Parts: sequence; C-alpha cells; structure tokens
Amino acid sequence: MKRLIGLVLSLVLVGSLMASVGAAAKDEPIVIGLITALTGPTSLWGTQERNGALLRAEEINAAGGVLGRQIKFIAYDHKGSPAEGVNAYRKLVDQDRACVVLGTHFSNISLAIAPIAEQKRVPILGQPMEPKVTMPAPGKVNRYSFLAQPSCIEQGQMMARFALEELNAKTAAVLTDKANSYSTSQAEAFRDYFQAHGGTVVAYIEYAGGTVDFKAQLTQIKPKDPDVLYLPQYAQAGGMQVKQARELGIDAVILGSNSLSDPPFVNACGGIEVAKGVHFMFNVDFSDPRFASFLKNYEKRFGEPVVTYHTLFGYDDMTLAVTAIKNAGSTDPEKIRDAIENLKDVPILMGDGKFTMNPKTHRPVNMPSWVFRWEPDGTRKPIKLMYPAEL
Amino acid sequence: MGSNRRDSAPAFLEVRQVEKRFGGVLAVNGLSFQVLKGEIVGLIGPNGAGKTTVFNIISGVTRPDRGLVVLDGREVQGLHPFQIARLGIARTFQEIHLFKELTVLHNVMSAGHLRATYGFWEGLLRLPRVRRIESRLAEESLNMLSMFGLGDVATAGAGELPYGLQKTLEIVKALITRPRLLLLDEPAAGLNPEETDRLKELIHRIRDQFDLTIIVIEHTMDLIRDVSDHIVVMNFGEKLAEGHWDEVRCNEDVVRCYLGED
Amino acid sequence: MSFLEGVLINVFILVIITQGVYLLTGMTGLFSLGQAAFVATGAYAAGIVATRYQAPFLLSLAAGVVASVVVSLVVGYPSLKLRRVHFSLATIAFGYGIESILNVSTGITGGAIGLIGIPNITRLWHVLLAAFLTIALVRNFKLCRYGRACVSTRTDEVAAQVYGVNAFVTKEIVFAFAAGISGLAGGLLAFYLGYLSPDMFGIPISAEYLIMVFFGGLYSQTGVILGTIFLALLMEMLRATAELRMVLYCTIILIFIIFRPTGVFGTWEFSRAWLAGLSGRAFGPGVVKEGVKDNGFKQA
Amino acid sequence: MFFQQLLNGISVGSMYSLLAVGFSLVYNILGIVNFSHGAMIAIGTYLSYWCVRYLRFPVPLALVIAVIGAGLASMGTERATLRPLRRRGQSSVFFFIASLTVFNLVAALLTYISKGNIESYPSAFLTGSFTFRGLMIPRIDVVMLVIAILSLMCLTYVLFRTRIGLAIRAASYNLKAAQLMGINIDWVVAGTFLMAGLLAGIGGSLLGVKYAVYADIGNMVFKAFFSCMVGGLGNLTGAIWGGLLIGLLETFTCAYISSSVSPAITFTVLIVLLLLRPQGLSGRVTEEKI
Repeated sequence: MKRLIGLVLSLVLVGSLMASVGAAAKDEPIVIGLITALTGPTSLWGTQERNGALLRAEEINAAGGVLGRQIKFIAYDHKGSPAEGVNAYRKLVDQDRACVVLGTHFSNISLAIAPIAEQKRVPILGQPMEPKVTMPAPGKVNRYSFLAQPSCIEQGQMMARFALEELNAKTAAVLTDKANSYSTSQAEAFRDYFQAHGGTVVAYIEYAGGTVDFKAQLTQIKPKDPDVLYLPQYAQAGGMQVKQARELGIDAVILGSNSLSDPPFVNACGGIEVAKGVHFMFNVDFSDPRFASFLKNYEKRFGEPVVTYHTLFGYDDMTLAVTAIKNAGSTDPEKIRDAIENLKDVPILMGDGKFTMNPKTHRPVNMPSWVFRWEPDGTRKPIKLMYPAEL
Repeated sequence: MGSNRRDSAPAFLEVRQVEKRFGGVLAVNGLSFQVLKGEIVGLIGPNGAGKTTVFNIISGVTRPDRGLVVLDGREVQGLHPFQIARLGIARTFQEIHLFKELTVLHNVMSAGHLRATYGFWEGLLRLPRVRRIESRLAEESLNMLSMFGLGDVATAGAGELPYGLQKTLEIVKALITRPRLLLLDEPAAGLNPEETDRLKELIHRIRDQFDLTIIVIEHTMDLIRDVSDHIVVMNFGEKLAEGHWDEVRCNEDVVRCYLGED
Repeated sequence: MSFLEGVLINVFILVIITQGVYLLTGMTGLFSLGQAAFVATGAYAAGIVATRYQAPFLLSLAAGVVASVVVSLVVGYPSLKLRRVHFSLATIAFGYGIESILNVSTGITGGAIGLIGIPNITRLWHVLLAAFLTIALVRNFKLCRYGRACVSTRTDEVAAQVYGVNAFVTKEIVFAFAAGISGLAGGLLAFYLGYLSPDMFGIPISAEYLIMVFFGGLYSQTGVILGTIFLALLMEMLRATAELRMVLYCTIILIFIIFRPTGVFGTWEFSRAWLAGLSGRAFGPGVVKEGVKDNGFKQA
Repeated sequence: MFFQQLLNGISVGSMYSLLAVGFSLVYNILGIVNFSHGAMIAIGTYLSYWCVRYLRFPVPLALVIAVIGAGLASMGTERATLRPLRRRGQSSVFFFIASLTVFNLVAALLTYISKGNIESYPSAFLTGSFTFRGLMIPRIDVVMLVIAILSLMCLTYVLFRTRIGLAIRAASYNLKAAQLMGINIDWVVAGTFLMAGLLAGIGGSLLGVKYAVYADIGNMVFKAFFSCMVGGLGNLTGAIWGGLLIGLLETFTCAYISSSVSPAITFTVLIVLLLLRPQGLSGRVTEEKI
C-alpha cells in the first residue's frame, strides 16, 4: 500500500527519536549546549553566537580542555519559538547530557525555559535582558537561570542618564515596538528614568509588531522637536527608523540599544551616511587590544569577519561556563550551578573585562557598558563608560 | 375535467402578483397562478421567460421584490431556502447541482438532512439513537436508489454517473426529503425519447406513491402534454395563458409566441 | 518529564489543533488564517484563570474552551456572512486583533513579556486523552448529519440550503467547534509550557496548521492526524541540521506536494472495513471520492 | 502635519497598490489566492540587490534582470504545482498549500543564503528627500510612483492591445468558454503568472531600495491580499484603490488613534467595509447564478 509510506515514515521517525535516547556515556567529553536561533529572521545573531561559543570551545580544547576532558559543543535551533526552545533544552539535557546550557538571547524563550530548568536542575546561562528571567517576582530568584549582561532596565536607564548628563538633553522622544519585550522594557526604563531626573518625554509612541513604515509615527514626533530620539530596537527596525527619520528631516540625536551596534544596522539605514551620529550602547570596548586579537582569531577560524556582537556573547558565555565547571571541579550540574552563582572576577571580553555574578539577582555585579557613536568613516567611537551602580 | 375542480378547491400553492427585477430587467412581472393539492402543473414558456426565476422564488433561493407565495395557507415568500425546505418544498435544478465529490449514497443521505432527527450533541456523542436513525436513513436511501435503478451505483462517485442517471439522482435527492410539493426544473433536458417516456411514468408514479404535488418546467412538449393536469404559459415574465393542454394549445397568443416557433 | 515526552506532548497538541482546522477547512471549506488566535484565546484564558485565581487544572482548561467558543461566536457572526475568501481575510484581521490585544493589555496578559508562572501540569497522558477524545468527537461529527451538512455546504451551498441545511448556522457550529478544540489545545499548551507570549500565535503559525492539514490530505481525517504527526516529528528531527533546518523542512513538503498535490493520504480513511482487508474505498457517509473532474478552477 | 501624513499614507498605499495588482491579476483571472506572490517579491528584491552589489550592474539593468527572474520563477511555480492539479482536474484549493510552501521555502532559502543578514544598496542609493511647501518628499517615493505608473501602463497595454491580453481577458470572464473557443488555457495561465511575477519583481526591487533587503520582505503579500480583496473583484483598478485605502487608513490610525493597535483597527474597518459592500470598493455586482 503506497499510502502507508507516510505511516511507516512516522514510525521510523519515532523510532529514531527513541533510539537516540540514552546515548550519552561517562568519561566522554563534557557536553555544553547552546540554544539559539539558527533559522528565521534573527538567525544571523544565532549563528554568530554559535560561532563565538564554538571558537572559545576550540580554544579551550586546544589548551587541554577542562578537568582534563575535552568540551563537546552542541548548538540547537529554537526558531524564535518558546515551545521549540523548551524542546531544545530538554533534548540537550536528556539526550545529550549537557551539564550546562548556554542561551538564549530571546527573553521570551528564556522565560519559558526558566521553570523547566528549575525542574531539570541544569543551569542555563545567557543574554536574555528581561530581569524576570532570573527574578520572576521581587525577592524570588530562579535558581538555575543566569544572565550575563546588564538587564534591559539597567540599559534603558543608563541611556537615559547618558542623554541627560552627557548630551544635556531636556526633551526626548521614544519609539518602541509594543510586540517586543526587549524594546518595551528598555523604552519604559528610559522614559521613567528620564522623567524622574528632570527631562521631559515629549512623545512616547508604541507601534505594532511587524511595522516597516514608521513615517506616520515619526511625523508625529517631528513637530515636538525633541533633543534626543530613543530607538530601543533590533537592527532592522532601528535602521529603517533612522533612515525614515532623516528622510523626514528629524535632526535629533538618535540613541539606540545594543542591537544598533551591528553592521546590519548600518545596512538597514542604507549606509553610514545615514547611520552616522547614532549612539548606541554596548558592553565591550571595541578599541581594547584583546578584542582585536579575538577578531583576528575569529576571522582565521571562520574565514569571514565578525558580523554582530552576539559572537561575543557566545564567546564569553562559554568562558563563564567553563570557568564554572573548573571551579566546581565536577560536571555535576548542581555543583556547576553553585559555581556560576559564585563566579568572581572572571576575565572576559565584555564589560570592563571582569565578570562577577550577583547570587541574589543572578545578574552580573555592576557590569558596565560603553556608549558608542557611529562615525562617518564607519567606525564606532567610544564616548563614555557607564556603570549601572551609578544610576 | 380540471376546470371545475380548480374553481372550487382551495389552492395548495398560490403565487400572487409576484415581481422580480434583475438590474433593469423584469424577470417576473406580476405573475399569479394556483396549484391544487395532488396536481401536476406544467410551467412552460420560451427561454428567458422567467420560469426558473419562479422556481427560485418559490424555493426561497431568490427573494421576490413584490408579491406573495402562499403554501397551504401560509405566506412563504422571503423565507430562506432551508426554511422553505422544512415546510415541505423540494426541487431539482436545471443545471445539475449534485455534490459531485461524494458518493451517490452520501448524496442522498446529505439531502436527507431533515430526516435525521437528532440534535447536535446526540450526533457528537453518537448515541445508540443516532446510530439507529442513521442506519434507517441509509436503508431508506438505498431502497429509494434501487427503486429508481440506482442501487448498483450507490458507492460510485456522483460526478462519474452518466448524465441521465445524474438527473434521476437529483430527483431521488429531492424525494428523500419527503416533500409535499416538488419542483422539477427541466427533468427531461438531455434525455433521449426512451428515457423521456420512462420519466413520464416516473413522474406519475412518484406523485401517486409519495402523495405529491408537482410543478414541472419543461421544453419537451409531449412530456408536458402527458403529465400535466394544468399548464401555465409564461413569456417575458408574464403569464400568457393557463389551463388544460387543449385550452392552452388553442390559445392564439401562445401559438404565436411559443408553439409557433417550433 | 523527559525530552521524548515533551516532544510527544507538542506533537499531540498539534494533532488536536489540526483536527479543528480539518473540521473548518477540510470539511466545510473555510480557510482560517487566524486559528492560532483561538489557541491563544484558550491558552491565555486558562493561564490567567490559573495564575490569578488559582483555579484547578480542569476548571482552567474548561475556561479556555469556553473563552474560545464565546470569542468564536462573536467573531463568527459577522465574518461567516462574508464570501469565503473574505472570511479568510476576516480571520487574518482577527489574528492581528488578538495579537494586538494581548500585547496592549499588559496588566492582564503581561504584554510582550508574556504570561509567566503558569504551573507545569500537562503530562503526556492528558494530551493523549484529549487527542483521543477530540479525534473521536470529530469522527462522530463527520458521520452525523451535521458533518454531512458541512460537506454539502462546502460543495454546493445553494443546493445544501434547498435540502434544508442552514448553511450559516452550520458554519457557525463548525467555527465554534473548531475554536473549542483549539481552546482545549491552548489550555494544554499553557500548562505544558508554563509560559505564554503573543508572538507564539501569529498568522504564520496558523498557516503552518493549514499546511499540516493539507499535507496529510485535506479530505481525510486519518491523513490529517498522520500528516501532523509526521511534520511535527520531522521538524524536531531536523533540529540537528542547524541553519538548513527550515530549508529542508519546506523542501520536503514541497516535494510531497508536487507528487501528491491532494495530500499524502488523498481521501483515504482508516476504517474497520479496510482493516478487514476489504476495499480501501470505505463505504458510507463521510467518504469523499478522489479523482473528481471539474475542469475549471474557480474557487468558491 | 495633516498633509505630511496624507503624503505618508499615499507613499505606503501606492506601494501596496503595486504589489496588489499582480496578486489581483491571478485572483481575478484564475480565482486563485496566490501566496507565492510574496516569494516572487522577495526574489525580485534579492535579485536586483545581488546584481547591483556583486555584479556591479547599473540599476536599470539590475531591475530588468530581477523582474525577468521573478517572472520566470512565478511561471515555474505555476508549472510545478498548479498545472498538475489542472491536468488531473483537481480543485485549485490544493494550490493554496503549494503557494504557501513556496512562500515559506523562499523565505527560508533567502535566510540561509543571506545568513539572516540585513543588507542595503551600496552608498546610500536614492536616499534623502526634497522639500515642497514644507512637506518632506523622499526621492525614492517619487521614483517608485513613476515606475509603478509606467509598469501599470505597460500592463494595461498588454491586457488591452495584444492577443495574449485578449485571451487572458476572455479567460477571466469564463475559463471553460475560452477553452472551447480554442484558447490555449495553459498559455493563458502561464502568461498570467508571468505577468504577476514581473509585477512582483518590480515591487520587490523597489521595496528593497525603499526599506532594506531582508529575507522576510515577502510578508508584504498579506497587505497585497487585503488590498486586492478590499478593492474588489473584476478589475485591476480596484486593487490600486484598495492599496491606497489601506495605506491611508494605516497612516491615519497611527497618527490620530493609536499606533500600537493600528493594524487591528485598520483590518476591522476593512472587514466592516466588506460586510457593507461585499463586492469591494469598485467591484461589479454579480448575482449568483443558479
């Protein structure tokens, strides 16, 4: 029966799914997993993150590995969907026996994984900026979820402070994607801090997800003539907004989030002629010599230059995970969890070069960020180093 | 013979001053006629006379602009087709409207929607009562199909049947609803003389067996002559003449406009 | 809960949802591009009832189903009066609308950050039980007079009405039924993931459901079930192919479509008669014939 | 500000119109909802971009190549997925899934090839605006409008002055009758898809210049779908009016009501409009034949 083909295929699929269960063994390489977007609109970030982590894992393996064992690095796609992310986490933990999982850069996916991690008791360390990932409620910490960069609230506030103190801005306009938690959380933090410290937010406009034409929103902002325009966006939307704002003749200083640090942002603007002068926040100093050698190693390994800063996330997350394994002296996830919680002064590329975890919040202690400006020659000029503690 | 009875008996169906306009064209213009219980009425007229529109109005597919349609003392104009079906009017279509993707039996059972008298939740849970009604409906459908010579093709796809059988299937589907009034729209179109003869018999038989009142639209004049108790002639949306075959045949207007063309 | 159990929960939640889509699209010919919004309605209703009012599992699931059905009645009343293609349009609008509402009403739904803190209760046997019940109900529906009314409405609405079928009410029933099924699946999803966000229920997700239904066979309940299982597992298996995952997934579907345009199973239905080694063409209601010739290709 | 918003609305709307005409061509003639139109838009965007970027072709040449490429891809899609259905006499509803899958596949492929990168034309091509009585008019919008009008004029010429156009128009009234009259339906269908693809190619190329080059750009097809339906059945000008209406509605709900729920409001208004006028803005009234 030809029609049975489908049935047989399904059975084969189920069979092979089951067959791969329990394939992990002892005294094998230490498995470290990564959950990220390898397909879909944000796959650029995911592949960069994966490459960064892979590069670091290979460096560590070349230097003899950790605890005398090699690292086996596995990256799985989450397609931007929370359910997929949870599946990927379970697969890493159950089938691949990962002792620590890296990821994700999507707050929404990490929010879904966090409660599962509490059950599975394998720590997950990554870059989701939403503070609720590590602290679902005030005073309550998810024991197995960790964040390795300033939260979106801290980043929004730092940008507001930068605008007030360095740019002497009196008025600000904010444009935010109502369907994107990364965008709304930073925008709200920026607005609240800016207003609480003497500034006036003259326009706070939320738009629906998927918008590509922002002229209607920007036209409302233009007559308000704000000193600064804050665009906490992903590179694509941010670039289009900057381009369209300039087309409409808005000449306010434009401030953005860490996603605007990418070359794709400049592309989405339509070139550096448009992107120049845009400020963004990022937690690495691109002029740091260690960074230059990282760039060189990356290009040697992958045959192409680093595209986005997510590479650094992967690279540093791997450093932190391996340090935690070393400190724990074991691949027991519970011990690694304790070790991650107590990480102190770990040398990394981001921030001011040293990473310390806060056991109370599961976020880094006072990790600084640089505010950069895109220059007409296409370089990023560091303007000021901001510390969350100064807020 | 009919004339006397027609004058005294109450009408089973009465169409009174019905008017329907499509764009600028008056498809039906002030048409009135009556149908008595148990009668077979022929509705004839040249192409474009508005006959099918009359059927559409009676069966609720088209809403008349003006006028009344009274079935057994009840005004039905403007009701939805499914409401009219519930009052016991069934019809066939000039262009075949079978559910071509379904089997013949499934077609008949679908048409028997109103005969399966159980509620939504009963059907969803498939209670024993539902199974009982369903098997009774299936049985009745099969019987009906065999009666019309379709028993052997009950599991064939309706769209695969030859044209003549599709026409018959349309009639079977109409009958399974157990109507009181049956509207046949050109049942003989496309049939050969032999099949037409069989159809004449069939129409008489179903009238008697199912206690029906029938209105037939037809261009095949000998069918009309042989089956009709009463004939209504239409032209340009208006009634030209009515009466028994012999009366209508002699009517000058009819001869001029219609029969003369033959 | 193991990885395999998690995957199977996902698969069977999808099986439940596509049963609803099968009712709508396969049986009644209505193309809904907003079905995921009904899943969202059920999921959020269940999640909100569970987190805010500490309602028990079953009660929350029921709340999800009721919410979906109520919303479907409100949305269905105007949109089912539209032409069929316009109905699809209305479902897209509904999809956008639900997404907007979920994003904007931050106080209740958590907005873009999502709804967190729903307990992880759903286990595989819950989902299997729900899937079995759904499949049984859909089968019964298909075999009863309302199921036949759906098929006749899809095939020829005017003729169906003439046989006493109230086409509008039939569509309303199916729309609400499908919404209820989606709401149930949504509730199970909420208690499985423990987290909900609006972007989990966009238009592309609804399109994905339609592809699953068509892939197995638009007119075959068996095909829809097996097609959904196959595609959901395929997606999971392809996880190892990293960047090529979506490309391979879509290519495999497209190859199947080119060689079996009417779905892998066509109109074939699993039946006892088939099991007994009899003809594959089952006898009785609910069976749609394959290989129908109609030369035009105007959509209804 | 009102006039600036009006201008914004027309700018967005004219783009929707251009995308909708191709969509509506296939819908009106064949009665098919063709989501692969979105794939052709994306193919147009990338082909013209690649030609300019990597092959360093002049922009007009790149545009021509992109347009032809999208047209051929559209024909290929029809040949591979729709024709087998017609040959077997199957209903066109099955084409729905094929067109959706082609749409998904092209988005996935472009994501894979471009590595998910966002790209743009080199050296700020056609950016900036000029001022006219206080209104800011982006240069690209003017170029878009001119190209859109030119391509629609070409389309009108083909439809009303050539043999294939006559065949297509005949087929759009009654496919079976056209077939009986000896018109080769395969050619009519292929020609229709070709023209829709050409239009998608133009639209896609311009979108790439106006916004940016990214793999998901084909999502615009949903706007085209709405424009086509709102504009009405039976004629192509309907799609143009539909596109403009949607552009203006979106812009004005953003400007004066709320931009976060603007899509929801816009689409609800359109659905209400369709309830009141099922034939669309400028569609012909058709009485259903029994």
